[in-house]
This record gives sequence, C-alpha cells and structure tokens, in this order.
Amino acid sequence: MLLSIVIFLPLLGVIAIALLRGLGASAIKGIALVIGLLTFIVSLGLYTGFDTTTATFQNVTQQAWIPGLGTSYHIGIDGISLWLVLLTTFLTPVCILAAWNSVEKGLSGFMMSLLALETGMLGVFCALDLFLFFVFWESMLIPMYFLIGIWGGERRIYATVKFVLYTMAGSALMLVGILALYFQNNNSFDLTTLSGPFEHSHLLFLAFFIAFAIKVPLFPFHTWLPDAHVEAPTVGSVILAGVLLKMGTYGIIRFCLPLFPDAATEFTPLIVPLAVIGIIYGALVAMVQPDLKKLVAYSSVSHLGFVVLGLFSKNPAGIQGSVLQMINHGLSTGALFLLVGMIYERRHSRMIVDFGGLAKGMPIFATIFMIVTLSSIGLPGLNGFVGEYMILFGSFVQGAFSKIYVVLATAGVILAAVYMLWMFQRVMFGTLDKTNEALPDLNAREIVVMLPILLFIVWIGVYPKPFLSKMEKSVGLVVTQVQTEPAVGRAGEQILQDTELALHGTQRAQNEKIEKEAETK
Amino acid sequence: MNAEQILFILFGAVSLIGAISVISFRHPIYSALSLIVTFFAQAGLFVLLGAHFVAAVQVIVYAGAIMVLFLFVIMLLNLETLSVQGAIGRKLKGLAIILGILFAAEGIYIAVNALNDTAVASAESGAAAVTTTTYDIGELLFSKYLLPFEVTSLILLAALIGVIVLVKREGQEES
Amino acid sequence: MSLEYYLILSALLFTIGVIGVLIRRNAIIIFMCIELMLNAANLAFVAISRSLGEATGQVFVFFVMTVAAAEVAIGLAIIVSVFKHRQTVNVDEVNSLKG
Amino acid sequence: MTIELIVVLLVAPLIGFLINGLLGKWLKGNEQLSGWIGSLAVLVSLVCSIIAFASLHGGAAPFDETLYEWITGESFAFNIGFRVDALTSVMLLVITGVGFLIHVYSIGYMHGDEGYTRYFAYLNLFVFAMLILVLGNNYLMMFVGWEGVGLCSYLLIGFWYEKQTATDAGKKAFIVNRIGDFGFLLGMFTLFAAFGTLDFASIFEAAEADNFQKVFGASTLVIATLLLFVGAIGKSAQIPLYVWLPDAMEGPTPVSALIHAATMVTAGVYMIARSAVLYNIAHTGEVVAWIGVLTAFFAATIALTQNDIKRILAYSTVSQLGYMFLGVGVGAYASGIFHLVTHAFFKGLMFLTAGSVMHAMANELDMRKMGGLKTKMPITHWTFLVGALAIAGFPFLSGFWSKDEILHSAWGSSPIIYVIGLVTAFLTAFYMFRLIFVTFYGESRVEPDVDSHLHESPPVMWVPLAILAIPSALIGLLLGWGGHESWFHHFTKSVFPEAHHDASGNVILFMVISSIVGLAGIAFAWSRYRERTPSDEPTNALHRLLANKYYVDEMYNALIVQPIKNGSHYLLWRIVDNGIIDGIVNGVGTIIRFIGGTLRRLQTGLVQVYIVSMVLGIVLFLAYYLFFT
Repeated sequence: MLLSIVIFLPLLGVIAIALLRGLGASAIKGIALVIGLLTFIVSLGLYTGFDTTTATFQNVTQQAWIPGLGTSYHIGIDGISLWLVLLTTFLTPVCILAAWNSVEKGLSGFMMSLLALETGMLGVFCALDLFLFFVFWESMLIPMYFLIGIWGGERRIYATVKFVLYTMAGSALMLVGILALYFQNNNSFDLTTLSGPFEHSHLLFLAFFIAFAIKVPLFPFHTWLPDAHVEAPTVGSVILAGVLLKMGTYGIIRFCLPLFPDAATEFTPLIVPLAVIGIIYGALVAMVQPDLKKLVAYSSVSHLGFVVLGLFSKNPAGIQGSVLQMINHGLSTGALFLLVGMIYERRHSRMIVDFGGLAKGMPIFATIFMIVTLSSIGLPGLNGFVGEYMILFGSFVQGAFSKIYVVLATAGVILAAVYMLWMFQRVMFGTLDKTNEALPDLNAREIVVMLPILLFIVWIGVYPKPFLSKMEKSVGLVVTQVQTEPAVGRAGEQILQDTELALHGTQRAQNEKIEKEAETK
Repeated sequence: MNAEQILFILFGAVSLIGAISVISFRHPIYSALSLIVTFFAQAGLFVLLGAHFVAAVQVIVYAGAIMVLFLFVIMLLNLETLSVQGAIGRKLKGLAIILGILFAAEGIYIAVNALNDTAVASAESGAAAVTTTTYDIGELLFSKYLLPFEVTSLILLAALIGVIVLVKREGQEES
Repeated sequence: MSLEYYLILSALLFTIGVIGVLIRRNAIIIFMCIELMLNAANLAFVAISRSLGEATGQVFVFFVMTVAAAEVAIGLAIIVSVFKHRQTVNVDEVNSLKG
Repeated sequence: MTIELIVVLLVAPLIGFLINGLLGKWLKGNEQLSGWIGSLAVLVSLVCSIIAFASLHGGAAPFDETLYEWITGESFAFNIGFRVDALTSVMLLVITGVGFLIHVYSIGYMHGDEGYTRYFAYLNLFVFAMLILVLGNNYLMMFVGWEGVGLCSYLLIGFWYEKQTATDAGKKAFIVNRIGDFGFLLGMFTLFAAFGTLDFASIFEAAEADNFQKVFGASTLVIATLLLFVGAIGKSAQIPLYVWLPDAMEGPTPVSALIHAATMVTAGVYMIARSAVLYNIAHTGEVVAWIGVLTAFFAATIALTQNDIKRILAYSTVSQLGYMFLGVGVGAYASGIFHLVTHAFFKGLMFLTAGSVMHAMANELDMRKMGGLKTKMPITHWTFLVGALAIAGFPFLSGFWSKDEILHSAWGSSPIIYVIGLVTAFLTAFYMFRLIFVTFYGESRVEPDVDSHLHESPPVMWVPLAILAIPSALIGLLLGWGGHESWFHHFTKSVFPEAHHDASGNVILFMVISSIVGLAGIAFAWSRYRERTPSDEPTNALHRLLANKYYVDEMYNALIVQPIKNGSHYLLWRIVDNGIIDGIVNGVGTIIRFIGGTLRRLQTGLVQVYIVSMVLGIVLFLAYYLFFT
C-alpha cells in the first residue's frame, strides 16, 4: 500500500495545484514543495522497511485492472528499484526548490508537469506488469515534452520533438516485444510469472535493448541528448539527466538480462564495444564543446557508457557497481546541471568563453562546483570513484568480454579528468572581467538546494556500505539469471543457495497459477 | 439462321452503334437520343432472353425516367456544342483507347472461357428457352431478397433528400 | 443464341462506356456512359439468369436500376449546382480539390 | 601502537583542513591564526609518528589493522585498513617532519597573500592524502592517497588562479598524474584478478608461495609490476611523464619544497619499495633501474642550461628521483629509500632557500639578474651551500652516503648503469655549483631599486631553514654509517627482502671514486662561473637543444594534445556527431517529408486522371487474375 501512496502522491499534488491555481505563485510553489518532500519522507519508509536478506520483490501490491487483457496493477520493488525510487523522490523536491523563481510564465503548468513526471518515473521503476510498465513509460514522456517544449530555450520545439520521437520509436519496438512475451506467457503480462527460454529470444532481446539503448543513451543513439539538455530548462535537465536516463539502464537490468540471458551473452561482443566507444567518444566530444550544458550532456553519454559496460560484465561487482553508478551519476550530473542553471540565471549565457575567474567573485559557488566536478571525474573518496572502480574491477576480473575493453574504459577515466578540469579552469580561474565581477554568489536557497546532494556525494564516497548491502541480493539474483555457468569465485555457491529460495518463490507462484487454471477448465 | 439469331444480331448492332454514337456526338442532345435508342435495343434483347417484365421496366425506367431527366438538365443548362477536347483530354485519349481495347479483350476472354467450368455451362446445355414470369420475380423478390429490397427503398429516400438539400442550398445562395 | 454472344456484347458495351468516361470532358456525357456501363451489366445479369433458369439475375437488375436512378438524380443535382457556381460542366476545369 | 594513535595521526591534518577550509571567511581577519592551526595539525601528526617510530624501534611487531569495510560484496572486500612497519614509519617521519618545517616557513612566506587560509587548508589536505597513501594496508588505499595527492598538487600548483600559466601547469600536472594512475589502476586489477585481494600481507604471502590464479599465465606479476611502475612514472615524474614537474614550479615555493621535492614525487619510490616482493619475483627491477638512470642523466643534462633557480631545482629533483628508482630497481630497496630520506631534507632545504631568495628579490627567479647575494643574505647563502654540498656528494654529507650506496649496488647489477650514474653525479655537482656561484658569488647584477631593499628573510623563515640544514648535513652520517650494516639497513631489514646479489668490491674504493667525481664537478663549476655569467642565448646547437629541454614539451603538444583537440573538434564532433549520426536522424525526417511531397503531386484534382488510374487498376488486376493465378 505504501508504494502506491509514493507513486500517486505527486499525482495528488498535480490535482491540488490544478484546483488551487488561483491562489498565486507562492501557493503553487508551496504545494509542490510540500508534496515533493512528503513523497520523499514516505519513500524513506520504503527504505527502512526493506528486507535485505531476500532478492524477491517487496511491498508487492496486485489488483485486477483489466482481467480480459491479462494485465493487473502489479507493483513492487527490489534492491535495485528501491534506490532508483529514492533517487527520484530525492531529486524532485530539490528541483522544485531550485526552480523557485526561475520560472516566469505558467508556473502552475510547470509544477504540475514536474509532479506528473515524478509519478510517471516512479511507476516505471515499480511496475512488475509489462503492460503497466509500458503505460508509465509512455506517460512519462508527455510531461517531459511540455517541460522542454514550453519552458525550454530557442530551438526547444526541434529538441523536444526529436526527443519524444526518438523515444517513441524505441518504445514501439518494445511494445512488439511485450506483446510477443504476452503470448508466450499464456496471455498474461505479469513479469514474475515470465520465465524460461522464449522462442526467438534474440529478436525480443534486440527489441527491448534498442528501446533502452536509446534511453540510456548508448553511443549511436545519443544525438537527442545534447539537444534535449541544451534546450531544457535547468530543472528539466536535472530530472532528464538524473532519472530519465536511468530508465534505460534499469530496463536493461530488469528485462534484457534476466529474461534473455543467452541472447545477452551472444550480443555482448556487439554491445560492449558500443559502450566503450560511448565512453571514449563521449569524453572526446565533451572536451571541445563550447556550451556548458552540451559538455555535461556528452559527459553523461560517457558515464552511462560505463554503466552499460558494468551491466554486461555479468559479474556481481560489475553489476552492483553499475547500479550504484546510476545513482552517483544522478547526483553528480544533476548537481552539475543545477550549478550551470544557477550561473545561467545570473549571466544568461551558457558559453564557457563568457566566463572566467568566477572563483574570485563567487567562492562558495566555486568550491561546490569543484566538489561536484571531482565527484564526476571519479576522485577516490567521492561517490563517482566507488561506482567506476567496481565496474572496471568487476569487468576486468571476471568480465564476459576481453580485457582490452576494460583498458580502453579505464583510459576513459583520464579523458574525464581532461574535459572536466579544462572546463573548470576556463570557467573558474583566469582573470575576472567586469560583467562576471557583478555576479552575486549563491544565496541561502541555492546553498540549501546543493547541500543534500553534496552530503550524499561524500557519504557514498566514504561509506557506501548501506547502499551496497541493500542491492546485493537483487543483483545476485540477476547475476545467476544471466550467468549460464555458475558464478565463479568462493561466494558463487552462496549466491546460488539463496537465489534458489528466490526462484522457488517465483516457481511456487507459477505452480499455483497452473493449478488454478486446471480447476477452472 | 433462325429468327432469334437475326433479331439478336439486329438488336446487338443497334445497341453497339447507339453506344458508340453516345460517346462520339458533339452535341449532348444527340448523345442522349442515341442513348435512348440503345436502351430500346437493350429492351429488345431482354425480350429475346425471355425477361419480358424486365424489358418493360427497362423501357419505363431507363428510357422513360432517367433519359427525361438528362434531357431536362441538358435543356436547363442549354449547353451549346461542346468545344474541342481540352489539353488533358487529348493526352488521355491515346491512353484511354489502349485501356479500352485491353479492357475489351479481357472482357471477351472472360466471357468466352472463364465460365466454361462453372455450373452455368452444365445448366446451359439442358435449359429450354423458358420465359420467367413476373410471378417468379415477385415471389423471389419478397422472400429471399426482402432485405435488399428495403435497402433500395432507403437508397431512393437518401437520393431524394440529397437532391433537395443540394438544390435548396442553391436557393439560399441566390436570396 | 448461346450465352457467350450475350456476354461478349455486354463486355463490348461496357468497354464503350469506359472509353466514353475516359475521353469525354462533359460531365453529363460521362454520366450517360456510366448508365451505359450499368446497362451492360444488366444485360449480363439477365443472360446468365436465363441460362441458369432462375429469376435471381433479374431481381438484381431491379436493384441495379434503382441504384442507377438514385445515382443519376444526385449526379445531375451536383452538375446543376456546379454549373451554377462555375458556369462550366467540363470536368477538367473543376480541380479546386488539387492536393 | 594502537589504532587510535594512527587515527589521530591521520585525522589531525584533516581537521586542520576542515577548520581552515570551512571557517576560512572568519579566519581571514588574522592570518597568523590559520597558519598556526595548519602547522599545529601537522605537529600533532609528527608527534604521533615519533611515538609510532619509537615503539617500532623498540621491537614492536608491525601494526596492521582494518578500520572499517569500505566497498564489500560477496566475492570481493576492500577495507580501510592501516599498516605501520619500518618503511611506513620512515616515510611518516619524513612527511610530517619536513611537512611541519615547511608549514612554519609558509607562515612567513605567504604573509600578505589574500588566499592565505585557503593555502593552509590545501596544504593540510595534502598531508592528509599523503598519510593515507603511506599508511594504507592495501593497494586501493594507496590508490586513494595517490589520487588525493594528485588533486592537492593540482590545487596548490594552480593556487594563484589568476595566472593562466599556473592553472595550465596545475591542469597539466593532474592529467599527467592521471595517465600514471591509469597504469596503477590496471596493475591493481591484475593483482586482484590473480590474488583475489589487494591487501599487501596476503598478496606478498601468496606471491612468495607462488599459488595464485594465473591471469596472464606466468607473466601475471611481470605485467602487474610494470603497470604499477607506469603509475610510479606518472607520479614521480620519470622519463615519459616528467613534463609536469618543471611546470609545477608555478605554485608557491613551499609547495614545491613539500610536494615536488620531499613527499609526493617520492610516492612512486615508496610504492616499488612496498611491493619489493613482487618486483623481486617478477625480475622487472632492470626496467625500473634503466628508466631511473636514463631519467637521471636526461634531467641532469637539461638542468645544465636552465637559468631559473626553481627550474634547475625541479630538474635536479627529477634527476635524483631517477637515482632512487635506480636504487630500488637494482634491488637495493633500503638505499633507495635512504636516498629518498636524505633527498627530502636537502632538496626541501634548497627549495626553501630559493623561496627566501625569491622573497627578497621580489619574486625574481632568473639568476642572471642576481649575483653576490652572499653578503646581503648570509644565512640563506650558508644553508643553500649545505644543501648543494649534500646533493653534490661532498664527502661525509648526507647525499654522499645515500648516492654512493646506490652506485655501489648498481655496480653489482650492471657496470654500464654505474658509469651513467657516475657521469650524472658529476653533472649534478656541476649544475648545483653553477647555481651557487652565479647567484651568491661574483659581482651583483641586481637592479638598483630591487637591490635597495635586499634583506635577509624574517626569523619565521630562516629558523626552519637552519633547523632543516642540520639533518640535511648529518642525517647521512647518522643513518648510513657502515654501508650495508648501517643503522638504516638494520631498521628496514624486516620489510625488504635481502638484496639478491651481494655488493662485491670493497666499499671504500667506491666512496673515494664518487667523492672525487663530486669534487671534480664542483671545481669545474668554480672555474667556469667564478667570474663569467651564463650567456643569454644558447651558443652552439647542443646548448640550444638542452636549453629548449629537447623540445619534449613541444613534441607532446604537437603529437598528442593538438591532434586530440582538433581531431575531436572537427572529426568527432562536427563530422561524426553532427554530420553522420545527427544527419541520419534528421535525414529520416527529410526523407519522409520528400516522399510526402512526391505523393502530393498525384492528387491533380482532375477527375479524368482518377478514372484513368481506376481503370488502369482494374485492367492490371484482371490481367494478373486471369493469367497468373
């Protein structure tokens, strides 16, 4: 029940704002913030109540929705989706606070689409029913379309149409895949009952994978990201980079790997080079971007290349690292966009060449920017390093692909330092000209926006234990499903035992269903 | 060559000539009149085929009602002799002729041998020159084909309303 | 007379109707040709109904006739209103619905 | 020696960093306070290090304990753990000892700088990171410290961030270090793939017992040690990746003393000494030795022609680091570390004296504009002289002992290396005393306005100099007396495997040779530069080549930096991204619009065209139906 509350509370907020729109800007912002914070607090309940010993789905609610179609309102979370839900509920209030006075026209519309977006995203992460998953996946596009389309920059229409069409093309493929699965799962969309090898699983894998690869974005499908980011309002970019990109990687780990393990193994030699190219290519192109937001966008391509590499390493450390890296990327890139947004509000320009010597004029801003930059290039002691290290180390030690890819990916770490520090130097250091001198430093509100993110950046870097322990079992289950041969290493047997338990869980559910059908016949 | 064959050839030739003259005359009135001639020839053929009632209806409906309408409209719009074919018409003429010939060839081909394997061929050999009476048509019409009969009445109603609406709208524009 | 001759005749009449529709510019003439084509169809109907020895074909002739009547009524009404509007009946001058 | 002692030792500089960093605004008022807070933090660490050293010296077992689990999962466990043994305590003493003196010196040196508190915050953060590097009991902890010091050197080199050259140098340092770290990271992965853990104790034990999963077959350790050595090359500025050290002189001089002479750059030597067991098994010592000696010679030749005091000292550091690598490469780990210790003292001293010269000469560094400072700045002159004598290998001073030990064991490994080492010793003595004679002796070439207020630096600066001068002179004697049976060897015997070849030949002969070479260098420098000042532009081709530092920087820029920058700008971004990929995406749009356009023309509005197409359709359909089915 708790999970449904978390998912639909923002929707409640949307309705509340729609009704109370007349009360003026501060009321709207107040409601939005309260709803955002409330959702976050309620979602903390999920965190405390989460049982880390089993890998099965928790907080499961299953209500009949459209029995005729074989779909049901079936939601639940496990170690992986728990963190993504928390990331979403954490980032949304931060964004609402960050967009406090940056939105002039249509504030109510802005807040309503932000909260509707949150519901869509939470739905995607919790849906255990393929039909429900697709509904949320598509519904999440609409508010994003408005966010970029109405409150965006100059070329916003081009950018938002490109973004929506690109994702729709992908999800069309996925719909075909879902339907194929529907028929092979004796007419039911339920994810938990889906098991066993499927016919032409390679095509199905591709159908799902391309849809998610576009969202990630993986190398050849990434050209919508820089346009979408440049034209999106600050908060839109934060949510887009912070959470929307994770839907792709979440989809891979929830659908592609467990359902089609053999196809995943077969396609690894195709996907991993793309990921590595993404890392190197993203970094190199980011280096030469004149526009700050485009630079950060391309850096996201590079970071998420790491995540995909980790996902296909079929190694507990690699996959755990990529799940953690999803959260880290959400925090550090979200923070970067917030900071870029802040100087954009002051200077109304995103061109790196317009800045210089900000460290002198805005010391607090410079220090926060420095910490976030270091987290993004993966300095040990901050969150970026933990994720990247686990991915690289996982895929090197027992990766399902040759070590050259890991060497190239590790080279990506150098390039990350190159483009971020070069940007940092051009923006922060150097001489301060008159226009930049007048820029005021961060005010209290902006600092309050940044503090929680910095707290998590340092916490995950120094003591990632609580984060890793929560997702350990779920990742273990995914690893056993993906690995056709048993997990290597002394902990392999231990993973197998308790996943037996998990599999029995799903097995039992399946047997009951079969007996039920037998009676009805 | 018995009487039936002669009559058939006569009526066939008349209808063909009439048809050709419909499409070749300059003035629409002449075309209309040649069309009436064709209808009469058709009626003759129906009689030959023993469908007397249909022949009668043909004459009344087609020649009587529809052609009168045509003549009336021609007179109403007092179209003088038609100018020469437009540019497009000339371009299409060549194509139309070719298509026509092709179409004719296919029609005849079907007529000649497409039917030899169906029930018609078998029945044809034994059938005597039986004439169907109005009774048979009426009985069939009101038993098996009652629904289509009602539908046709609906079509006529629709046509009626359509015409009135078209014409009435005309009226408003003028006033 | 055997059935083929009637069918050949009907095919010829039908073809003449088609050619007429393609060549002529005047809407009324086109209508007449359509009537011709319908008539050819009637001929085929009756011919086959006779050879089959049952009256179904002729019943259909009635339906064809009613449809033809309705069609002529509507067609001529349209021609009249077009004429009122555009002072022409030639089909190729009336192309306002161009893509 | 308890875990609390180690934690206090480690956390003191961190607290100093937090106080100076976060409360910087309120401390801006009185600089002295934040300066003394910083120095006090390092003092606390120094005291703890001394306690630790005392307990170790008293025969206590090496301390190895885990603080908490950092990154753990089923099949892997990386913990935050500390290990203090002889090698660590030596390094601790050097870091905190030299560090403390430099902190005190900086209070005076940085007087009046508006980024005062920020400076001390970064300095404390550096000491904290260096301590993590040295105290860690596994390679991952060492890597964390490794990158931490890289970050602090970036911050401190680019401390005066208005200066474009400073921030460029900082960025260059970080990126070159990152290239080294790339090798280090891969080396760590190879080790983990083979041993299943990164803890020193278990790796060395398994390596010696030779029972580890062969990842790359027999050559696993060779690859692992070479990759780790790439990390060392990056951090300790050896041949290919040394370019960042000379530019790092853009930072404040105490920074150069602490980071680019005494502590950070020696991290590479410490890493190889720490993993001595692996290098012995894998026999990759030769590679290390050769790169070390070549770097030593290469850097010494460049130093001959430089005219900027700090640049000369920078190249001399690169050269001395080469010596250290030579030492650990040939298996003489103890003498390598011994040279590290002595070098930390006398090179730190020389940088600080160069700082006080700069301080007096209003930041003028070109020695051609100096001369005859002996009279005006006696203390600075004498301390500098002590340092120079030590580095030149003047008999019985610290440099002499450590360098001689290295050359001695180098002879054991291969004579060619010994000869190159000897020539480099000669060059070192020559360029050091060229610096002394040009800056302190001869007639003064100082401009009149600068000359007027030329004065000795304030006590807060020259007292640390004096204190530092004493160990620079005597530490060699104290620790190194008795060659291989010296106190230092005895103290570090527990950590290092015994040298696998005994240094043959009698010790005295080698000492005599190296001191002769040292003195010859000094004499040659005396003869050339007693009166003459170095010419402004290079005379012959060789001179020009050396003056332009073998055009290495220009080569890197042309071969690596520009191609990547332009390549990614035009090729990757413009052509591939915007052109091809975006082209395809937008192309799909334009194609559909084009198809729509052509289809539109079919709707001509002419009834006849429609009828013709209808009839055509019928004809074709009939044709197909009749003839093909």
